[in-house]
Formats: sequence, C-alpha cells, structure tokens
Amino acid sequence: MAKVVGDVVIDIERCKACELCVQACPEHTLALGKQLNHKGYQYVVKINDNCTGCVNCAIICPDAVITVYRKVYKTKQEVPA
Amino acid sequence: MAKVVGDVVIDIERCKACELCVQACPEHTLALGKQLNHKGYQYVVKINDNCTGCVNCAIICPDAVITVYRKVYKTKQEVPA
Amino acid sequence: MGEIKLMKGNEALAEAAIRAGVDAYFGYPITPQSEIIEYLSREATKRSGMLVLQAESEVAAINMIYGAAGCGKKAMTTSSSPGISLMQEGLSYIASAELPCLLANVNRGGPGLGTIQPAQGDYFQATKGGGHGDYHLLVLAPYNVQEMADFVKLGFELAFKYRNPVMILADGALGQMMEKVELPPPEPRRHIEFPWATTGKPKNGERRVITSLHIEPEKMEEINLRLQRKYKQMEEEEVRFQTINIEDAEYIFTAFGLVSRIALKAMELGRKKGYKIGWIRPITLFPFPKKIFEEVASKVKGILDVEMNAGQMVEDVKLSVCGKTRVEFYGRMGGVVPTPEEILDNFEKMFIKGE
Amino acid sequence: MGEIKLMKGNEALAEAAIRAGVDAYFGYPITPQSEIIEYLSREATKRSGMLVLQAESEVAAINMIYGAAGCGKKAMTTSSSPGISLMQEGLSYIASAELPCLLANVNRGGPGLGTIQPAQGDYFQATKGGGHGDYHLLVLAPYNVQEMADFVKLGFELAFKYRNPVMILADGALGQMMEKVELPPPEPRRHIEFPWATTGKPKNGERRVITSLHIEPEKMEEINLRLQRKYKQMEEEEVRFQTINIEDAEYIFTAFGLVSRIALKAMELGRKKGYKIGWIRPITLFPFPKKIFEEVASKVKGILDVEMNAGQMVEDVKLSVCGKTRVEFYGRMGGVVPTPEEILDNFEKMFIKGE
Amino acid sequence: MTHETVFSGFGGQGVLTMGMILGYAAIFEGKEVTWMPSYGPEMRGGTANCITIVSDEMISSPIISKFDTVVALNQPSIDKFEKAVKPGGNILYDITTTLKPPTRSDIHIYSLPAGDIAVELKNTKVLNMTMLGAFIKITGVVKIESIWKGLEAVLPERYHKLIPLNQEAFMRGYNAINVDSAVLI
Amino acid sequence: MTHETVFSGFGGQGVLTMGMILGYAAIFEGKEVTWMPSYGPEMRGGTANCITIVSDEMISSPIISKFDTVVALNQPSIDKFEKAVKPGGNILYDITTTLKPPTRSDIHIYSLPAGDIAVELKNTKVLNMTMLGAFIKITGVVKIESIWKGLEAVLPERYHKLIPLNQEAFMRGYNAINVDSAVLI
Amino acid sequence: MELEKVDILVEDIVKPENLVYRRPSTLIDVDMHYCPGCGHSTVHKIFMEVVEEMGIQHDIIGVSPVGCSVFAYNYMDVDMQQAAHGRACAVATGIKRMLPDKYVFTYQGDGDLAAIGGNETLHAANRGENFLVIFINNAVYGMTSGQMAPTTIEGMVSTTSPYGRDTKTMGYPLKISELLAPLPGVAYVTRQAVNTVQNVRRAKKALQRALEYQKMGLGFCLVEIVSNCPSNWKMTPLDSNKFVQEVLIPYYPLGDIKVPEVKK
Amino acid sequence: MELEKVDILVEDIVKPENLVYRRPSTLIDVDMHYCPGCGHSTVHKIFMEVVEEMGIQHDIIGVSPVGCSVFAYNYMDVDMQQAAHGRACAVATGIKRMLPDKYVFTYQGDGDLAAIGGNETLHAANRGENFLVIFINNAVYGMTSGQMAPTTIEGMVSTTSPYGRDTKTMGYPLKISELLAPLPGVAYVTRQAVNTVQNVRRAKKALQRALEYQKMGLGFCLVEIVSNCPSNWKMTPLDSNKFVQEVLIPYYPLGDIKVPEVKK
Ligand SMILES: Cc1ncc(C[n+]2csc(CCOP(=O)(O)OP(=O)(O)O)c2C)c(N)n1
Ligand SMILES: Cc1ncc(C[n+]2csc(CCOP(=O)(O)OP(=O)(O)O)c2C)c(N)n1
Ligand code: SF4
Ligand code: SF4
Ligand code: SF4
Ligand code: SF4
Repeated sequence: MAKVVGDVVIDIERCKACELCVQACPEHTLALGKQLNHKGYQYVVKINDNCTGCVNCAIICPDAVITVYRKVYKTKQEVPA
Repeated sequence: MAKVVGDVVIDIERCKACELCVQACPEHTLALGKQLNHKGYQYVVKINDNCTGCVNCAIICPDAVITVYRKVYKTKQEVPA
Repeated sequence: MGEIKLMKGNEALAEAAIRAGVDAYFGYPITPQSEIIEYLSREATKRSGMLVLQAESEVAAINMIYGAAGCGKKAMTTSSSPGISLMQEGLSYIASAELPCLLANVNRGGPGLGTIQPAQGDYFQATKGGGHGDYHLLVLAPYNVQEMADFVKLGFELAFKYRNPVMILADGALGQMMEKVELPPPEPRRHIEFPWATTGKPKNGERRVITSLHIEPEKMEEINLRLQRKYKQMEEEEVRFQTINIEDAEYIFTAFGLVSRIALKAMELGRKKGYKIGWIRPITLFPFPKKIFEEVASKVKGILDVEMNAGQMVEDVKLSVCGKTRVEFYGRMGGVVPTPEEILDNFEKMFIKGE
Repeated sequence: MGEIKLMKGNEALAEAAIRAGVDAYFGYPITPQSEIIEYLSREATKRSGMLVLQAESEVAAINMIYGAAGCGKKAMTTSSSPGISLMQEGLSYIASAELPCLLANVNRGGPGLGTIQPAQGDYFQATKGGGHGDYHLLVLAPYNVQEMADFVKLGFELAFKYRNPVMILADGALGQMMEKVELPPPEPRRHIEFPWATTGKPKNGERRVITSLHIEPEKMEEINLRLQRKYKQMEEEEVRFQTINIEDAEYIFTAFGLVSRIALKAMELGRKKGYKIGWIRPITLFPFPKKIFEEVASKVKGILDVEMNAGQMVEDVKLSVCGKTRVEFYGRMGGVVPTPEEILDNFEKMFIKGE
Repeated sequence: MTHETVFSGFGGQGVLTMGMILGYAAIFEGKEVTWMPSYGPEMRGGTANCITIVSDEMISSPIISKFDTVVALNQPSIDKFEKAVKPGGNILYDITTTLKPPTRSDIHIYSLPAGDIAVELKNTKVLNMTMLGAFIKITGVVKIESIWKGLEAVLPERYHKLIPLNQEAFMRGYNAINVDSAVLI
Repeated sequence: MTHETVFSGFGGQGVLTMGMILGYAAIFEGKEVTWMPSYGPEMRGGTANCITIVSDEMISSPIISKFDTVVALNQPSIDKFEKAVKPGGNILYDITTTLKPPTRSDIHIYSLPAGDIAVELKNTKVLNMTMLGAFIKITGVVKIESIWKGLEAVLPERYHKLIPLNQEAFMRGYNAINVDSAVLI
Repeated sequence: MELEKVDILVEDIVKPENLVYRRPSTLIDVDMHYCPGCGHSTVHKIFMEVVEEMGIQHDIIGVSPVGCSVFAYNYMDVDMQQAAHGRACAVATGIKRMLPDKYVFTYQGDGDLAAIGGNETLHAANRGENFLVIFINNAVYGMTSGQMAPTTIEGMVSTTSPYGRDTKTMGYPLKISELLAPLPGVAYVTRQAVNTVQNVRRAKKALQRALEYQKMGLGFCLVEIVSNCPSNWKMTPLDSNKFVQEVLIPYYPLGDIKVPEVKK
Repeated sequence: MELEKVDILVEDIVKPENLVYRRPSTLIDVDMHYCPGCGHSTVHKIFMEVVEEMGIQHDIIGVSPVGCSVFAYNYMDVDMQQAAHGRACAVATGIKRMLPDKYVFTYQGDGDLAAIGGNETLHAANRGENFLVIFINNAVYGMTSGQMAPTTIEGMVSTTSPYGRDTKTMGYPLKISELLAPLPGVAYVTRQAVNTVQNVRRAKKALQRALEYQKMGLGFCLVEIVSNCPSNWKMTPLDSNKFVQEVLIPYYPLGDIKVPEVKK
C-alpha cells in the first residue's frame, strides 16, 4: 500500500483571503492566518501536514496563489515517520 | 334557388395595374384595359357581367381600388333576364 | 426656504427630477453617474409614480425618450461620454422632430473608454451637435451641486418652451461630490394635452404625426429654417452667464462648470498679487454668451480660458471677441483637474512675464 | 495614363478601394451611398480577395473596423449622415486607440431622417469630433468624382502615417452623379506586420494590447497629449487647399466639396461683372487651411463662405481670419443645392450694395 | 459651349441609359460631362429622369432646374418638365403616347412617333435610342460616331449583338426630325 | 478658515461616513462643505477614501492633492497619504493596526489605539467614530454638538438606537488625544 | 340590349344597401407610394380595416419604421410617430409605458426589425412590452433598393449578394418568430401572408386577435407577414406572389407559433 | 521533532519533479484587480491553462469587454484588443475575418454581451463566426457596482431593482445560451460554473473543446459560465459560491446545450 504525501507553497502576497481553498481542502490543511499581507488581506497558511497534494485548493483558488507538490512513496520505501 | 348578382366600381386613378385582382376573380370579370391613368398605369376594367360580388378582387387589391356591391335575388323575385 | 441636504450631484439631480414631476426616466448605467438611475429606482416610482426603466442600451434609452416625449410627457435620460456618443442619432431625430426632453452628460475623460474621472471633452459634441445635420441642444453647465438640482426644472421649462432637447453638461466631480443643496418642495406630475403630442387621434381634429423625414429638399429646408429661427430666439432670450470683478478688470478668466470655481479661486489669488482679474462663467453653453465677451473684449488686455479638455469653449470665446483682444487657453485632459495655483502660474507666464 | 471611365462617385470610390488593395469593407446600406457596398459585393472579392461584409448595423460595422484595423489591415466603411452618427462612439475608440482606417460620409440632408438629397450639415460632426473626448478625424473633402476615387489611396496613406481614422466627407450629389474619372492601375493587397498590430503574440517580443482605457488621469492625459501632438503635426504637414485668382482679389468666395464648384462658377460670373473675386477651396477640412485665410484676410474686403448647411465651416474661416476681414455666410439646407446666380446675388447684396 | 438636358420617362424606359450614352460620347470628344439621376423613394413605380450636362469647360453643379433641352418619353414628363425649358430651348416628345402635347410658345417643340417606330422595329426597348437619335439631330451636342462609341461603352458585352438594332433605331429617330419642323407658335 | 482633510482606509471601515458626518456638522454651522469620494474600479477590494473640505467661503475644487489633515485607518493609507500632508499639517492613525508609523518631521503625527478601543466597545464598526473624535479634538473643525447632529442626519432612522454607542466611541477617541502629544520630531 | 341589361343591373346593385366591400375609412384617401402589388399596401389596408371595425381609431398610436413603410403615417389615419431605423420597439416602449391604456403598434420591415433593430426587438419582447409588432418579411431591403436582409433565404440574389446568399460567409436567414416565441414575455407569435385572398383573410384575423390580446394586457404580440417586393425581386406582382407561395412560405411556414391560453 | 518532520517532508517534496500544480505561464505574473473569490480570476486562470497546454499562445487573439474584465489584457499573456461596451463580437468578427487561421475569442460579462451587445452577439452567432465567446454570467453589472443585468433572476435585488427584479416591468432573466443554440451558425453551446473544484475542472474542459471546434472551423462557440459577484451580491466568496449552486444553477442548469457532430 502506497502513501501519498503532498505540500503547498502559498504566494502570500497574492492571497486575497477568500477562503475558497480553505473549504476545498479535504485535509483541513489550510486556514486564514493572523497576519495581513501588503494588500491588507489575512492570507492563508498551512495548519497541518496532512496535505496529499490533491490540488483542490490550487484549482479553486481564483488568483493562482497556490503551487502544489506531491510524492508517492512505495510501501517498500521508507516513509519519514 | 337564389341568384347572386354583383358589381364592382373601380377607382381607376388609384389602380396600379398589378393584375392581382384579375387573377383573383373566379368569374374572369376583370382585365387590364387599354387606357393609361395619370400615373401611367394601364388600369383594370370590367370585361363581363358575371361578377357575383365575391369580393376576392377587393380583398387582394393592395390599393383598395375596388368597391363591391352584391344582391341576392330570391327565386320568387324576377331576375332581369 | 426648502430642505437643506448634503448630497452627491447625481443624487441631487435625481431628487430634483422627482420633485419636478418628471414622468419618465430611461437610462443605462455608466460611471460616474449610475447613482442617478439607482436613486430613482429606489425613490421615484414609489414617491411620484415616475416611470424608471433601465434600458438595454443608450441607443434604446434615447429612442424610448423619443416615444415618451412624443406623447407630451416629461422624459429624461442621463449618461456619460461614451453613452452620450451612442445617443447622437437619436438626438438628431429628437431635435429634428422638435420633441422636448432633458438629458445630462456627466462628462468623463475621453476619448474612447478613457477614464471615469471628470473632464469637459464633450463640449463640442454638446454645443455644435455631435449628431448629423444642423441642430443644437440647449446646453446648461452647472458649477455646483445646487445647480445640478436647479437645472432639472429649468431644463424642462426650456425644453417645452422650445420643443427642443436640453442637456445638462456636468462632469464626474460634480456628479460624485457632495455639497449642501437646497431642495424645492415637490410638484405633482400633471398630464398636459399638447396639440402636437400623439395620444390617440382626437375625435374632432387632425391626427398627429411626429416625424423628421421630408423627402422634398424645399420642405426639409423649411424645417431647418424653423429650427434656425428657434436657435436665434434662444440666443436672444436664454443666454445665461455670471460675472465677477469685470468692471475694473484688465484680464478675464473664463471657464464653465466645476473649473469655473477653480478659475474663480485663481482670480482671487491673482487679485491678492495685484492683478486686476475679472471672471466670466458661461452658464448656457448653447446659446453661448457672445455679447458679454464682445463687451469686455475692447476693455481688457486678455482673456484666459480654462477647460478640462484640449480647448473647445475657447473657440466660442474667440468667435465672440473676434480678434479684439488676446485669448489664451489653459487646459488639462483625461480626467486631471487643474489647481488654482497652476492656473495663476500659467496666466503669469502668458500675460505678465510675456509683457 | 490610367483608364478613363464615366462613373458615379460612389462607384469610383468603390473601384478605387479595390485598386488600392484595401483588405476589408464593412458596411450597412444607406441612401445615397448604397452603390458602394453593392459595387464591392459584385466586384471586390472576386478581383482582389477583399473581404466585403454587410454588417447588421453601422454600430457593428465601425467596431468590425476596429477589430480589422487592430490587425494592421486596410479596413474601411462608408455611410451617410444618420449612419455616421451611430458610429460616433466607435470612432472615438478608434481615434483613442490610434488605429488607422478610412470612412466616407456621403452627407444627406438632416437633421433626423431628413432627406436623401445632398447636404453638408455634418461638417461639425466630421471636424470637431461628433464623438466624446478630444479627438479629430483627418477629413478630406472631394469636389468631383475624380477625387472621390483619388482620396481613397491618399486617405489610407494618411491613416497609416498617423494611425488615425480618416474621413472622406462627400455629399449625395458627388455620390450619385457620373463624371469622367481616370483610374490608377490596381495595386495588389499586401500584408504588412506592424509592431502594434494584434496578429498573435510574437515568439520573441511583448504581447500587443489595443485599448483606449487608462484609469489614471495622468496616463490618460499623456495619451491626449500624444493625440494633440499628432493633430499639430497634421496641421503642419497635411493641410491641402486650392486657390484661384486670389492674387488680385478684393473678395474671396470659399466653399468645400461640390459647392466649391458652384462658388467657382459664381466667381466667374462675378469677374465678368467686374468684381475682383478670388476662390479658396479647403481640401482638408481638418486640418483646416488656416494660414491661407490669414494671409488673404489682410488683403481683401471680405470673404463669402457658401455651404449646404446653416453655417459650419464659416466658424473655422472666422477663427482663421480672426477679425481681420469681414466674413459673410450664405447657405442652403435640407438638400437644396444653391445656384451660381443666387450666390452672386447674395454676394452683391452683402458686399456691393452694402458698400 | 454647354448644353443642359434632362431625359425623363417611366422607370424601365431606359432614360438613364440615354444620358450615359450621351455622356460617354461627350467624353470621347474630350468634353466635360455630369450625369445626375433622380434618386430615392419617389422612384417607386413612378418616373425616372437624369440630368446630363455636356460642356467644354468644368461643370459647376450637376443639379439644375432649367434646361436647354427636355426629352420626355411619357406624358407625366411633359407635364413636369415643359415649364423647365429655358426660353428658346427645346422639348422633344414621343407623339404616340401623348395626349396633352406641350403648348409653350417661347420654346422649340419637337415630336416623333417613337412608339410606332419601336413597334416597327419589333422591340420597344429601343424606343430610347430612337428618341436619342432625334435629340442629337436637334442639338448636335455630339457627333454620331461618338454616340456609336458611347453605345459600345455602355452596353454590356453580352448585348453587343444588339448594337446594329440600336443604331438603326437611333438613325430612325435622327431622320424622323426635320430641324425646321420645330413648332414655334 | 478652510480645512482640507482626507479620510482613508479599507472599504467597509466607514471612512466615507466619517466625511459625511463631518460634512453635515459643518453645514449645521453654516459652513461650506465639499465631500469627494474615490470612485471607480480601483475600489475593487482595495482602499477607499474621501476628501472633505470645510470652509467659511466657497470651495473651488473638491479634488486636491495636499491636505491639512490625513486620517489613516490602515497601513496602506499611511503609506499613500503621509507625503500628501501639508508641512505643519496633521496625520492621525490607528496604532493598533500599524507596523510602519509615519516618519515625517515637518508635520504633527497623532495616534491612538482605536482598534483596541473598538474591541473594548465590542463593536469594530464604531472604529471610525473613535478616529473622528480624535480628529475633532486635534482640528476643532466643528463643535461636538454639530457632530451629534451630523450623526443623526447620516445614520438611517433604523440605526438611531446606536447613536449613544457611536457617541461613546467618539468621546473615547476625543479623549484619547492629548493635543500637545503630537510627535514633532 | 346587352348594354341596357348592364345598366339595369348596375343601377340595381350599386346602392348603399348592397355594399359588400369598400375602402376602410381609416385608410387616408390618397395614393400610396408603394410599388404595384406590394404587400405593404395590402397590410396597411387590412390593418386599417381592423382598426375601423374595432372602433379604436382614437385609441391607438402607431410607430412607422425606416423602410418603404416609413410613410405609413401618410396612409393610416391614426396618431403616429416615425422611429429611427430599427428603433421602433424602443419608441413604442416609450409610448406604451406613458399611455398604458392606449393600443400601440409598430410596423417594421425585416431590415429594420431584424438587422439594425435586433436588440430593441429582442429586449422589448423579453420585457413583455404590451404592444403589437407588425413585421413585414419581404426577404430584402426594399427602400434602399434591394440589398440582402437577415431574412433573405439561402442562394437568393440581392444587390449585396449578387451571386446568391452564401450562408457560410453571410449568415443564415433569421427566423425571428421562432427566435422570439420562447421568451416568457412574448404572448402571441404568428406568421401570415397576403399573397392570396385566403391568406389576406387569415392575416387580418391574426392582426385583430393580437389587438385583443393587447387589450387583455397579455404582453408582446408579433404578427410576421411573409410579403413580397416585386420591384427589387424584379418580378411582376403576380410572379412575386407565386414566389412567396412556392419559395418563401416553405422556408417560413405560416401559422400560429405561440398562442396564449386565455382564461375566460 | 514535529517541526523537524515537516522540514524533512517539505525538503523532500517541494522539488520540480514533484510539481503537480503551478500558475500557468500564460497568466501574467501580477495581482489581478478582481475582488476576493471572484469567478473572473478563476476563469482567467483556467483559460490561460488551456492556452498554455494547447501551445497556442502565439496564435490567439482575444477581445476584452467593458466590465470588470475589461483588464483581462493585463493578465492574459496574449495579443488582445479592448472592445467598446457590448461590441466584442463585432470586433472579433473584424479580427477573425482578417486572420482566419488564428484562434480568436471574446470574454464578456452578461451586461456587455446580453444587454447593450445583444445584437452584435446574435448576428455574429447567426453568421456562424468561427470564434469562441466566453460569457461570464454573474447576474449583475459588476464594474458599475451592482445594477440589474438581463440575467438577474426574478426577485433578485440589485441597485436598480432595489425591491427585487419584477419581471412584469423589468423583463425576464434572459437565457442567452438557450436563445442562441438553435441558430444554424452556432456549433457549440455549453453552460458551466467555477464554484466548485469539479465545476472548475469541467469548465476548463469545455473551453478546450471550444477551441478545438474552432480549429475545425465549425463555427460560433459559446461557453457560458455561471459566476459570482461577492462584492455586489454583498456576500462572502464562500456564500456567493453557495448562492451560485443553490439559486443560480437551478435557473441556469449546467451542461452542454448544443454539441456538433464531429466526423472523424
Ligand atoms: C441608421 C440608418 N441606417 C441605414 C438607413 C438606410 N435604410 C433605409 S431603409 C433601410 C432598410 C429597409 O429594409 P426593410 O427594413 O426590410 O424594409 P422594406 O423597405 O423592405 O419594407 C435602410 C438600410 C437609415 N435610414 N438609417
Ligand atoms: C456605452 C457604455 N455604456 C455603459 C458603460 C458603463 N459600463 C461599464 S461596465 C458595464 C456593465 C458591466 O457588467 P457586465 O457586462 O455584466 O460585466 P461584469 O462587470 O459584471 O463582469 C457598464 C454598464 C460603458 N462603459 N459604455
Ligand atoms: S483560494 Fe487563493 S486567494 Fe483565496 S484564500 Fe485560498 S489562497 Fe487565498
Ligand atoms: S388589384 Fe387593384 S391595383 Fe391591382 S390591378 Fe386590380 S384594381 Fe388595380
Ligand atoms: S420597393 Fe418593394 S417593398 Fe418597397 S414598395 Fe416597392 S415593392 Fe414594396
Ligand atoms: S465586482 Fe464582482 S465581478 Fe467585479 S471583480 Fe468584484 S466580484 Fe468580480
């Protein structure tokens, strides 16, 4: 059985805090943070490591803020605990 | 059995000689005449007395040139031979 | 004394329309004047029964005006530069068919899509007739929010007096800014039967036809001569303008609309510096106040005309003074509003340092 | 020497378009110029591959021009007064986006639906900008069928030189009448890549954007300043006019288009009667030939301007002479064409008996 | 020399063509020409006419209201244009279709049975050429040879076979007029 | 006397209302007022501002680029308008949301924890009133009573129950400013 | 004797009490400028018959288009406005909104209604403006003498489709009635013709029904009439009516396309 | 230890070879001026993805409307023209007729396409102009801040229908796709949305198909996208997408309305 691990990179200055990604993420990995970006938006941040790289957040994000990476670990292969 | 007799009055100065009435008349009562009216059209004239007052000519006439009269003679009543 | 309110020029115009008993508004949204149709949509129908209809386009709106005005009703529309351009054919028809109506152009920066900031680049279009043929709108140029309101009633009076379209030529700033405005008490809408209005053929009388088509040139020329007589009469009876300090003036600042206020401030600054400057504000742009310029021309050393365009009214000023004095122009374009200081600077460059 | 033919002005213009290698014609029929689209529909596509498309309206036509011109193609349209009014928004966009194109207005009697007879009531619309904002068309006024043909090629040269719309302002008579015309040999249509034209983003280079929107007033003002510089340059390089007998002239007859021929005949009649009359025909209406009028102003006793309208070009004449001589106007309207005799009569009433 | 003519008749009688043939003929003689048709909705079913001016110098206006010669192919044209003939000018009409001939005493009045001639030639379409022939005989505005050239220029290729017929029609009209025959009451 | 102010912040912070309340207050004192909002697509999600001019005489232009006082409700407003304060003029800002405070040495710089105050009042909507109070304390452009009238004129009837809260917020701001506390480096 | 009999008959029959058809009094007693056999004249005539029979001459306002029928106001003895090319439906909207109790109609050709006026027509229909649109579809621009109209059928020759309408480059003939009928604001759409006696009778009925629906306030009513243009088709009037029957009607089938349920 | 793990993972995964989604290179690297959560941004993004994936960036010319998306040319890295309000289809006609071998598209809002631009849209469709129209239906005039659009649904509040759209006086919501689909010149009509991940995926496919049909020269393709306007609807982006799902889509059902048979 394979394990899929993903990660997102958020271009925080582009984020408008619309929260569409927050809702779209099945792993509840994203949430509005506390900081404002220069545009005055409370940009989105990662709040856990459950990202599977499903790209839902990136697809729903109107402003193409999120870049998504993903890696599939074969069972054999050792997964970082 | 009743006999129907009709007649038409043609406002010759209004006639544009389109011949629609000529074709529409089942009794072939109308035809283009030889004379031109002031507009230069060879206006329509009566060429027989078979008019039954069916008003076809008047209905098809675009320019409302024709006035139609009609009378039904009861059998009893004497018809002008 | 009427009600005092702090209102946007657009809102004041809309409120004035309700109070003037206007029968119908047809319009299409466009910045910087959409507040007018929005305000009317909220207020008008429920308060005065005015018809407020958002048309599918400015072309449709102006032709709806034609129909409503043809029934003898008080009908108006408002728009801004690009929308007004789309109304040019309709306006030419309305002027030719001699129908009364009111429209407002809340002028923005052009040409093209341009900007939504204030400008006066549509002066030529408004006064010389942007549409085809020899016709004129009667053009009123408000310079504050109060006049945005006052000119609605005045506009309709003139429109019906002359059976001619009347335009209020404002700009984005006058439309968007709030100022103190005193509102007159509301008048009821009343139906008046005009002999020329198509309301159904009278039982005893001729049918009415509203048209601008006259195939025989001679007939069409008659129509034109009648129009020209009307415009003459306007020039005799309707010219409106305002002057300050022209008695002892050696120089004149002239401008219309919002800019005239800035020119006035520039005049004050100039007076402080000892320049004998007077001020003339044309209120009717057509008919243009020729005479007053003719009069001052012989007395002053020069006239500085200031506009938010490349120099349009200045042609009418020149035509009025006809060489009798020097006429200079200073303008900003594309939505830029000049300051009193830059006006005075340029005056000094042109007339003082120049001397 | 080219081919000599007897042709209607409308046909000559259409034929010239084919021979000038025009890429596209978009138009909507209207009397008195429908022969143009009819002629092109018959001849153009099969001979030069020109695209000829009957648009659903003049509004659509002028915006199709925008699109085609934006690709760097030679695109043109033609119409008559009411149709031209409908193009005003589009023209303002084209001028602001600095796209080259050619249009012709075969002027008929207005305002409104008016008549289909010849008139010159659209001079203001053509020269001052009937659309919104500060822009100008470059306006050519042919006075015979030969120039109806010649000005097509010239018009496109100027349109591309300045990236500005060019208008041929004719009238119903010039469009409908036949005269001798000499046609140039046909040029092939050729595709030229312009750096500003949208033909697909270059592999190595910036994408092209054609727009007239500039939200920042400062930017929009820059655009306007560039346009104004262009118009200045036109005034320096493109002014065209024709004069006869002005050397010894005490009076000047001036007129444009067809009327200039009638004024010329009136001049001849006047000379026969011993009046020293000269003749000036502006060929470019914008840029207007100011200088020549300035020059003669100081030498002559007066200028009579004759137009088929209520007095439009006469304002530019007055602005040019600026009070240095007397300027009178005589006009007919609504499709009526003046005769040489009535022009001379009126000249005598105004200038001779008057003295 | 300048000659100002109006050709008038019903639509379809070929009056516009008459003017064009004359126009081309004049061009071939190096003259100036303007040809101005009546246009617009008044055409609807009604009469058509064209004003053709031939001159040695530049022509000022193609639109005029007085004519040296009026060529009328039907009664309405006579009614409309008789008063538009310059004093001493000509009016030419087709006698076959005319009920009320011209009556002015200060102009030359010419007529010919153009309708009958056309019937004889078994082609009413050439009636206009017959009238044109008469017109040239009366006015001599251009030479006959020039008319032949004009005919060729105006007739579409595919009709060139009809040129002889048209020429005959023209000559019949030309010869039908005795220039001195003008009625001058 | 003429006082030229710009109120600036995010859309929704009620900066336009601040200008309107001041405007009405001034009218009730018989003064002249112009109020000019920023308008157009640049609004989209961005900042809003309004220029409010109060004067004893007629006001020439409602659109100006230099101000006696800048009231900044967020960082972008400070960044944008600090340079627009006339020498010797004032800038007033909310310290709670500010990372980079103003730095000019030739103007009076005032600040207060308007955000915190609003939180204490359990209603962030009244932050603008707190800032307005501070503004009046600093400039004294109009009297407090006039502000109360202005508040009444601007607030829709249905919100009049909120007037006391707004007044409190205003006074909190008013009192939070010690006029001599202006930082003048 | 022949003669005599005729005289008797005539004398006998041409009497007011025997009158079975006369020109409607609502049709002004002047020549119409239309070409011989033009359907415009026929439609003017029957529509004025309807106005006369319904007795609404004083309660109806008409809008004439730009097209051959621009002069409708010279023939129809009712108050009328002449609209800019294509804008009749906007003008009618202005009138009807001001005078909701009057009958209002527009009379438009296919170029006017479907080409330049497409948007005003579409939106008036969509708003369910409560007036009648009489739409004369003669598949050509008549007044400007014979250019292609949106309704010109495939392959048909016109002065701007001299080699026949090529649908690939010039678009397809627009079926306006079918296009507008589905809109909820539209109450009644029917296509009629006036090329035969029977069609004239039917067309007249359709016009009357439309006015009755307007009275009931049901909304936008469109009566399309497939008509002729002998002059520009270069046909005799008789041939043009034959063309209508054999070529146009098959493409533009006659009959009701949308009828309101009227609750009695 | 937690932290460490994260570090490892990131380090591990954020590598070019693991990239599964990035901003398309055809979308210019600047902030878009659209409001938070606005569908315009989403459509810009996916359309530029299609352009990138099809490798046609240098062979496509776009037309932006007047509306919030007037600035599309600031974001889409392709040659573009900005059209007068409502005239995008006329402008695109001019472009495509001159450059038949290039891809051409318009991008229009509902006010632009359906109100003022109705006639240009209708006739371009009827001519079967071979380009793509991307139609953003957000049921409101966004740029001018919230007036009623032809597509505003019954009862919906806007600044010009403050008491809700009254279909009796303001007309009915126009279903442009259904209106145009029957025209013979129209090849492909589909209605999509971008309010959910799945809808975004579908909308992207539809845009790609439309461009493929254009390549085949099949004619007019219309991709309607039911979108949102959180700012003028006065909703949060999340609520606005919910409104799209629960209120708009039921009235404007998603899916293909007309699909060409493609002969392989
Ligand atoms: C703005 C404008 N464009 C064009 C015209 C010229 N024009 C007059 S009538 C007409 C079309 C008439 O055709 P149609 O509407 O089918 O009516 P019909 O004459 O066939 O009855 C046109 C294009 C005009 N008068 N105004
Ligand atoms: C001729 C003209 N009329 C009106 C306007 C004003 N205007 C700009 S955008 C717009 C409507 C925008 O709404 P929509 O097309 O639905 O696009 P959205 O902004 O909702 O994306 C209007 C009416 C204009 N710019 N030009
Ligand atoms: S969807 Fe994009 S813009 Fe919206 S919150 Fe998430 S990252 Fe930010
Ligand atoms: S139908 Fe009328 S117009 Fe035609 S021929 Fe008969 S009477 Fe004359
Ligand atoms: S041109 Fe055609 S439509 Fe017009 S009147 Fe003549 S026949 Fe009728
Ligand atoms: S106003 Fe509406 S449509 Fe425009 S950008 Fe904002 S959310 Fe999008």
